[in-house]
Amino acid sequence: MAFADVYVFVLAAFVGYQIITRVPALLHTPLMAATNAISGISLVGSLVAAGSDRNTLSTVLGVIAVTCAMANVVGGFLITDRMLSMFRRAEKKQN
Amino acid sequence: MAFADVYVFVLAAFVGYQIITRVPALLHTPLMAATNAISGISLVGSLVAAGSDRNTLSTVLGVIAVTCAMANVVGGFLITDRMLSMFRRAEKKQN
Amino acid sequence: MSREVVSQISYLAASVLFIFGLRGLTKPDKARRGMLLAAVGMLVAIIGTLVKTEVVSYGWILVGLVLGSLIGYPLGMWVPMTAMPQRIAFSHMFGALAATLVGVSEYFTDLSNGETIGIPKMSALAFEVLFGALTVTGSFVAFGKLAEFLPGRPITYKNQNAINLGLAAVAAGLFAYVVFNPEASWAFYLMLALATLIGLFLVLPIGGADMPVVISLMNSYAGLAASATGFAIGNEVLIIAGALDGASGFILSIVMSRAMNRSFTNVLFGAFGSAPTASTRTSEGLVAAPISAEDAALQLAHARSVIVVPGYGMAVAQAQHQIRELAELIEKNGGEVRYAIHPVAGRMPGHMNVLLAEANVPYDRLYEMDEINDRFEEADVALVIGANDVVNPAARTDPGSPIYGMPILNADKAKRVIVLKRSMATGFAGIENDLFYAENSSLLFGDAKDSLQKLIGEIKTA
Amino acid sequence: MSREVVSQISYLAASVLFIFGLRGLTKPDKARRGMLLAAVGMLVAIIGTLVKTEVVSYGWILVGLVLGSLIGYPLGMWVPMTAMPQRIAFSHMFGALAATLVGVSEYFTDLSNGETIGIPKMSALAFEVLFGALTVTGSFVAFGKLAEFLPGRPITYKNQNAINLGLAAVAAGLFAYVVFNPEASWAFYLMLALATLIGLFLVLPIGGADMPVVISLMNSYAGLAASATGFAIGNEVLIIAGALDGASGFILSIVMSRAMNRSFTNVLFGAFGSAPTASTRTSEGLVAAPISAEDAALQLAHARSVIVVPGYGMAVAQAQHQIRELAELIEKNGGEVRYAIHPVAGRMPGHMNVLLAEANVPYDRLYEMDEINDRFEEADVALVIGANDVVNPAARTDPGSPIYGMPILNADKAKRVIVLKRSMATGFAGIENDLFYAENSSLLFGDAKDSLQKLIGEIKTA
Ligand SMILES: NC(=O)c1ccc[n+]([C@@H]2O[C@H](COP(=O)([O-])OP(=O)(O)OC[C@H]3O[C@@H](n4cnc5c(N)ncnc54)[C@H](OP(=O)(O)O)[C@@H]3O)[C@@H](O)[C@H]2O)c1
Ligand SMILES: NC(=O)c1ccc[n+]([C@@H]2O[C@H](COP(=O)([O-])OP(=O)(O)OC[C@H]3O[C@@H](n4cnc5c(N)ncnc54)[C@H](OP(=O)(O)O)[C@@H]3O)[C@@H](O)[C@H]2O)c1
Repeated sequence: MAFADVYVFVLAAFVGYQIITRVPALLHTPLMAATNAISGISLVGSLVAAGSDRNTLSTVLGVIAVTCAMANVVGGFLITDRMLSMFRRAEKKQN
Repeated sequence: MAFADVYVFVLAAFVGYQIITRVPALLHTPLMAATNAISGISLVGSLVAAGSDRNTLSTVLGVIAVTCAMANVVGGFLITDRMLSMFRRAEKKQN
Repeated sequence: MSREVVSQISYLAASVLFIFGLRGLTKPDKARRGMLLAAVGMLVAIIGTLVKTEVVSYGWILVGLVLGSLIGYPLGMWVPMTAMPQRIAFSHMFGALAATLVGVSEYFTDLSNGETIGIPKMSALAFEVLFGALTVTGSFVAFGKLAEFLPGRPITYKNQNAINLGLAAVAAGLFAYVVFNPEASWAFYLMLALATLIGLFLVLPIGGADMPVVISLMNSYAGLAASATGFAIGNEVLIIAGALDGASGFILSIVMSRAMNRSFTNVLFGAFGSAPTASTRTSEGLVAAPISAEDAALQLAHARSVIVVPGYGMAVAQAQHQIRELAELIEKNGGEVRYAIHPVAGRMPGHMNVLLAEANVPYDRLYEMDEINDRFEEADVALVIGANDVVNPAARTDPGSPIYGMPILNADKAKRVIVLKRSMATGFAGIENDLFYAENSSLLFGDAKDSLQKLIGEIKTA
Repeated sequence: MSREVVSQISYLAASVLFIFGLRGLTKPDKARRGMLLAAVGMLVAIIGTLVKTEVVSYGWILVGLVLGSLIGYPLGMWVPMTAMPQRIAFSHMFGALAATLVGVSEYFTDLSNGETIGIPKMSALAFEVLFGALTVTGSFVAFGKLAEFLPGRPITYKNQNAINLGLAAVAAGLFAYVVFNPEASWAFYLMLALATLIGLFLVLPIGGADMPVVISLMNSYAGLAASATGFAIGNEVLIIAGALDGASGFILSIVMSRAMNRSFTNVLFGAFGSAPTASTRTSEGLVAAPISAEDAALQLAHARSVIVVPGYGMAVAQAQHQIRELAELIEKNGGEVRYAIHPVAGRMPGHMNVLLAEANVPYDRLYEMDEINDRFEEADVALVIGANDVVNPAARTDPGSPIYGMPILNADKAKRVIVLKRSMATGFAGIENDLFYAENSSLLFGDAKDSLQKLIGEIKTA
């Protein structure tokens, strides 16, 4: 574990704080769905566990983890987009 | 050189961008002085160069670098504070 | 370029894309494009992982990816908007489970390879598994309460606090032990088991209505677990994504707790479980004025300026489409309709916004509390639809009220107030609402959807 | 805890303190406390370095620290506010020199120890020295022009662009060569020498008035050089501080170029040196109405609402104190005085704000362009003090003007406009200003400080 990773965490937390505090209340539900989708990034760990033929336990746990993470990725991005596509401005008279 | 340092740079640039774009025009001159002062952080390199008895050239260059960086630190923080101390609200009637 | 370099660059790209993606959410018209960027980032990261030299067999990976997509698709496309709270709780369970399993696999592999695990890595692994497992069961309970297959009421038992504290202390002890004795796998797995129990016991005593705060906290815990995974396996994109998720969950729970008038520490330490306190005032002697749909329709038809205040009842009744229809009728009559959205109206941050967006209400008609609170005075009618606590003037006037000090929508300042609800029942906070007895307000009883349909019918036939 | 761990923790703390410090600058009332945090961060980082095991002799270090403090103190306490632009250019020189020397020392030491320098480290070192050296001489020229010991006019010579491009190409070639052949010290030092020349040749052809943009760019280059140092010696606090400085310089140069109507690429590639284009319109046939101090004083004394528009001339005349005095007199007579600050009024971002703050004008009387532009119509008098380009209506009305499209202060919309300047000379952009010939405006000729003193005298004796 490199000490530089501590910096990465601290700086990422700053970036996160600054961005999230500026997300309007309007989009708080999509935000929750979006972070759900992004949490699927644990794929980078689970793919390795599932595919590196270390031992049976690792493969089994890895495949379950891949499944869970991928479900979050697919489901999360789809539902976020579905939600966001509903938000629209009143440009012209609605019908 | 750790690859994690690339992340550190990218994230720090993000943090910097987000903070600096929110500094009001009112404080742009103090901001310039402040970054001047902070640039004195090159002390962390020059102190090592000056004090680790590697070779004469390193020591000489190091001492010059320490001098320059320290001048920025002392001068920069002092002038920033001097400037900032002049900015004040109109709380009560001025005299 | 070596495979490892490709993978490293892909992770860097993914991190940047995630950040830009979330930044998109700061502007409604850039949000979709932003999430597209984030999705591309995810794809890049997946590809960057698959090319790694360690990854040697793709069969099982494919199984997992396909299975995950099959589960994810309905979770994305079929779940109705009204089921969002439970949907999100469910996903946190998945995310935390993935992080936990990766941690176990990493630990088990290192141990069976006879590697010595250093203190930093072991701390990260233990943290990951502890928070991951706790979040799995905690989110499961939250999901169950929200989906109503577990009882929503707080499930309490004797010595609850003592038991929880004891469990936490033992888990902390095991954590410390295993960090310094990584080969003690019994401690590791026992800690894991305790963490699942802690997750259960932490959330079971909390009422169903408090689940949104729980969900946000779980979001933040799941993020921290992901970051810990990143530390353990030395992967920066995991650290960054975890930190972003952690920040999001943390900030949302703060926003909610502030707007709900709960203290910050209250949220931080998960001690938000106490059942809402009973009302301080009673409605004795006060009489609420009912109104007929006909009269209400008359007032709305002639109003020049209407402010709609939606609340949890709108979600229960699924009345958002009828609201839009009614608004269009009022607009056709020359009136102006705006929507006042309280930050904690409903049961989830942004709940009302999503439902109204679903019903095609343009988001520039939705006003945040601070933007619209001064406009109620000029409004002819404030139409309160299934909202209660968020318009309770006791928050302004009654220092004895549990919600005193909570910022509320000033619906009571409007010239006339029409409230749509089914009964005189209280809202989430369980306290009486003087607004219903005010001189300028009248109640249209019934399910919000039904009442709105009646109003629409009246105005149309008028 | 080992010395290295102490040092690492101190660096982490310093990084966080720097970030919080700069965040303080987003709010005027938190700025001082923020800079205090940053200063503490610096102290922590210095101590964290001094405890490192590599640091074995403190004698020379002490010499450097004391000498630096002795130089820094007057730079901090004695330099007048009006000399800020040259003061800042001077400091960039110091900062870049420090970074460059550290790079050389590191390179020389590695080489003489017979270590092989890897490609990543060598790239960082080369980058550091290249940008550092360029910034040293570039800042020196900027300093000289601003302090007026070098001629402010653009110094041009034949084939200037070809020579610069040639130099840059050779330097780039050397860069590439030395990265792959780190032992080729001749290439390293030749590149260093060329970089100093490039710095000179880049800035000499630029007019003195354009120096602020140069300074900001140099700020950003110095930051990048510092980051490169951090990469070379594996120090994250350097990387972070460098990135923060780099972002600041970069953003300020963009802000300036936008407000000056220059293109972004123009700034990025340093090609902003061309002398201002000549005026497109002439003042032939137009007559400006002069006004006596007596009449102007009369108007000001009876004005209910005055907007002061300060410009570069205020800085030249050092008239800020007199402005405050006059404003107080007007306020005593019952009038209201506000200040309209254009983003590029003066010669440095925030120039006017600092000078007015120095004269004790409260900052909540200072309004940014967007805040006050709609208020000019209601103002009885717009008092333009040594400003020219920033109130030139041609930016709105004359598509042929070089400043067309630049956002300006709408001083011309005020009921009366009084302009204080010495002559009919043009401002920085070198173009005529129709405002001076407008019906509602009149000119009070003379040095701004003198004119203001006369106005003050008139109002006092009236
Ligand atoms: N948004 C969040 O993130 C969040 C999270 C946790 C807690 N909370 C809390 O939830 C509350 C939200 O306030 P709120 O004003 O939106 O809701 P509320 O105070 O919970 O009141 C909802 C009202 O809707 C009525 N209702 C229920 N079903 C209905 C239906 N089918 N038709 C018509 N009316 C119906 C209920 O009265 P009847 O039963 O008489 O119909 C009730 O009074 C706040 O106390 C907040 O602190 C919010
Ligand atoms: N702020 C920045 O960051 C920055 C950076 C680079 C460039 N610039 C440029 O600088 C310009 C700034 O505009 P500006 O309106 O502030 O200034 P300006 O357009 O340069 O005009 C200054 C005016 O002040 C008058 N003046 C000079 N000395 C005076 C004295 N002692 N007493 C009275 N009047 C005096 C001059 O006229 P007389 O000679 O007739 O007195 C001149 O017309 C813009 O074009 C901007 O793009 C700004």
